[in-house]
Amino acid sequence: MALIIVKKSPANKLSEFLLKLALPQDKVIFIQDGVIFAIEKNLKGLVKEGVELFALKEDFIARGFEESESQIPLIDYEGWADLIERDEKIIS
Amino acid sequence: MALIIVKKSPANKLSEFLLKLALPQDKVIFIQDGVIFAIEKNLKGLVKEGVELFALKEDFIARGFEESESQIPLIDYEGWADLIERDEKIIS
Amino acid sequence: MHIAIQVNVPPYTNEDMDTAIHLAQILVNRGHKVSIFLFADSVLATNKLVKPMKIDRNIPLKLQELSDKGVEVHICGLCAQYRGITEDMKIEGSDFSGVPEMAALIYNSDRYINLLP
Amino acid sequence: MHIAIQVNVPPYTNEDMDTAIHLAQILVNRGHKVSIFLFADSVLATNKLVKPMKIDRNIPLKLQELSDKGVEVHICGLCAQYRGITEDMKIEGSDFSGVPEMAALIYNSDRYINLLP
Amino acid sequence: MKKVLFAVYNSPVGSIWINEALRSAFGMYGEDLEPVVLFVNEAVLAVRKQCKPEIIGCLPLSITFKYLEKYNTQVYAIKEDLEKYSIKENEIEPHWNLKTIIKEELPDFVHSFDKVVFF
Amino acid sequence: MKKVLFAVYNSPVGSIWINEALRSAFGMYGEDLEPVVLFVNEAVLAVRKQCKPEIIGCLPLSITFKYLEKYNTQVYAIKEDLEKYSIKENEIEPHWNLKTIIKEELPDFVHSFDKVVFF
Repeated sequence: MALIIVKKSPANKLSEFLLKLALPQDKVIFIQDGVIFAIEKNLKGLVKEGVELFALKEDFIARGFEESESQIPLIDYEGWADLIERDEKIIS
Repeated sequence: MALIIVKKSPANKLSEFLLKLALPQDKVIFIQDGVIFAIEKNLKGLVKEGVELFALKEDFIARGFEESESQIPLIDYEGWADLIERDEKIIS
Repeated sequence: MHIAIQVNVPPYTNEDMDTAIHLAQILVNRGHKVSIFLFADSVLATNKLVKPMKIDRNIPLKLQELSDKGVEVHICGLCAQYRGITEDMKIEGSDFSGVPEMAALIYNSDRYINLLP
Repeated sequence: MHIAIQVNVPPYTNEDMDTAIHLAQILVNRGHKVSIFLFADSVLATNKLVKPMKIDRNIPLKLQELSDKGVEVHICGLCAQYRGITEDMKIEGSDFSGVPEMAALIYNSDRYINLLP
Repeated sequence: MKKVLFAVYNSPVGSIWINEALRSAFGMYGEDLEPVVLFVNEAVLAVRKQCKPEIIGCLPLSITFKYLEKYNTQVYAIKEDLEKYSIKENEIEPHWNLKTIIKEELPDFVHSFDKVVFF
Repeated sequence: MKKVLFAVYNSPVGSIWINEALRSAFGMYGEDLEPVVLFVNEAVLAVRKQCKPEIIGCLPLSITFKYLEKYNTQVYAIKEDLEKYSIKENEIEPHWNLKTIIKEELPDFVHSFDKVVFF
């Protein structure tokens, strides 16, 4: 199990490359411009089944989005820290 | 008539955005990682008819390509300077 | 836990230093040992001569405050030389090191978080 | 002709300074007046404390040589403050200016070449 | 009088480019120049009232509002990009006094300027 | 012994990242670490014999060859990316001692490392 950090926007090809690395039971956290992924309707289609997706709330809100626009759970820095504590492997 | 400079690789969406700005009789010069466009078989399909395309030879060769791989004329810095002298408007 | 964070891009122009500083604060408050490894253009964040506008945040000062709280701040020395940052410019509590220190952090840390360039 | 070149990204990490310097050399040899406007992280290129490895090019020195040949080197002063570069660090012949100088260059130059970030 | 376009394609939050483009634009009034600002791709996120880089500790966009008003600087955003992020008219911060432009008109629009600077 | 992956996704010419990734990798041997390097996207252009950043005045890739030999560092490139740029086997610089990996195997490959650093 790994935690994958996606910090670049969907416009950057590397982001999708990182999403494809995720295996079932991995977690992905979108931060910075990566949070723009959170409004994509077919976001779950970009990762394998069983991959958990999160977006960093502060970065999402700062970009003018409303919480209701997110297709995935929004977590704060404490939530991100929880994920970091839980998974030993971090890919970014 | 304008000279459009494309310096980012085809992987970057901005490059295609800039190519779409080109009007007939405009010139486009690919420099830096933009030269990777020069090997694209359907490159001319990315711009309007009548747009002239060039790639900076030095940047192309440095990336390991052979001159014969380029679909468009390769020009050196002197050639780029010619283009700069000719067109007043530069978009980049 | 020992958690290391590597940054690679310049402060202000991009937000990675802000992300790293915020994350480090949270992790320190949770009782973790935190190390920040500054690589490539991120070394600019340790230059105490940086003078932001008054309404803007002072990133070197924030790093200094983290260092005062026990966060280790490692600066890639060769990267600093390439950016014209000398030992006397760096904030208190930060250290010039290099790839061997990166290796030590990668080996010893429980978590290694790279913020890719 | 008066040709201005604006750079926005840091030297070494990216190649824009190399491109700008090479282009400026060619244009000067053709008899043009050339001005280089350094904005955002590109101001690092004027720091004479930059110490590259011996086998690498010395970008501030190359800029200095261009300046000796008559190329104007303008540094955005606010950008320099944000990067901790003070007046005494800048190479000879370069000047701290700002957006008013950018405006003057945009207005007066025959060609304005921006290398986008 | 010459016309200058400052086009921004970078995200408004976490990078300096929107603020730097606006600062550059405002500096143009010292010469006989007319600056116009264009938001492209993710840069259009800037126009929403709730877009606040200060939430993550970065410089607010709102520091530019008094100059936008003083100089009456024209700001454009690409219509299709606004739609991509579902940005509705009533969500747009009035200080931008925003005009929209469709992609089809962009080539002629950009060519109507004497100088063009992308950020 | 821990395994570390340095993956590079940036172009080999005009940016520092391939050289920095290799420099980082070579530094790992001071600890009980095994570094592996992976070239992704345009970074694969590095492997051609004729790829020479020194042509445009940048640091040569060849300064890394003696260390690659000394440490026998493993370097991988993504097969599909090599094909995208029509890089043929006989064009590959032998000093890289290059192995290829297909995209389908990447998730398991990347997960086989203890630490992963992208440049």
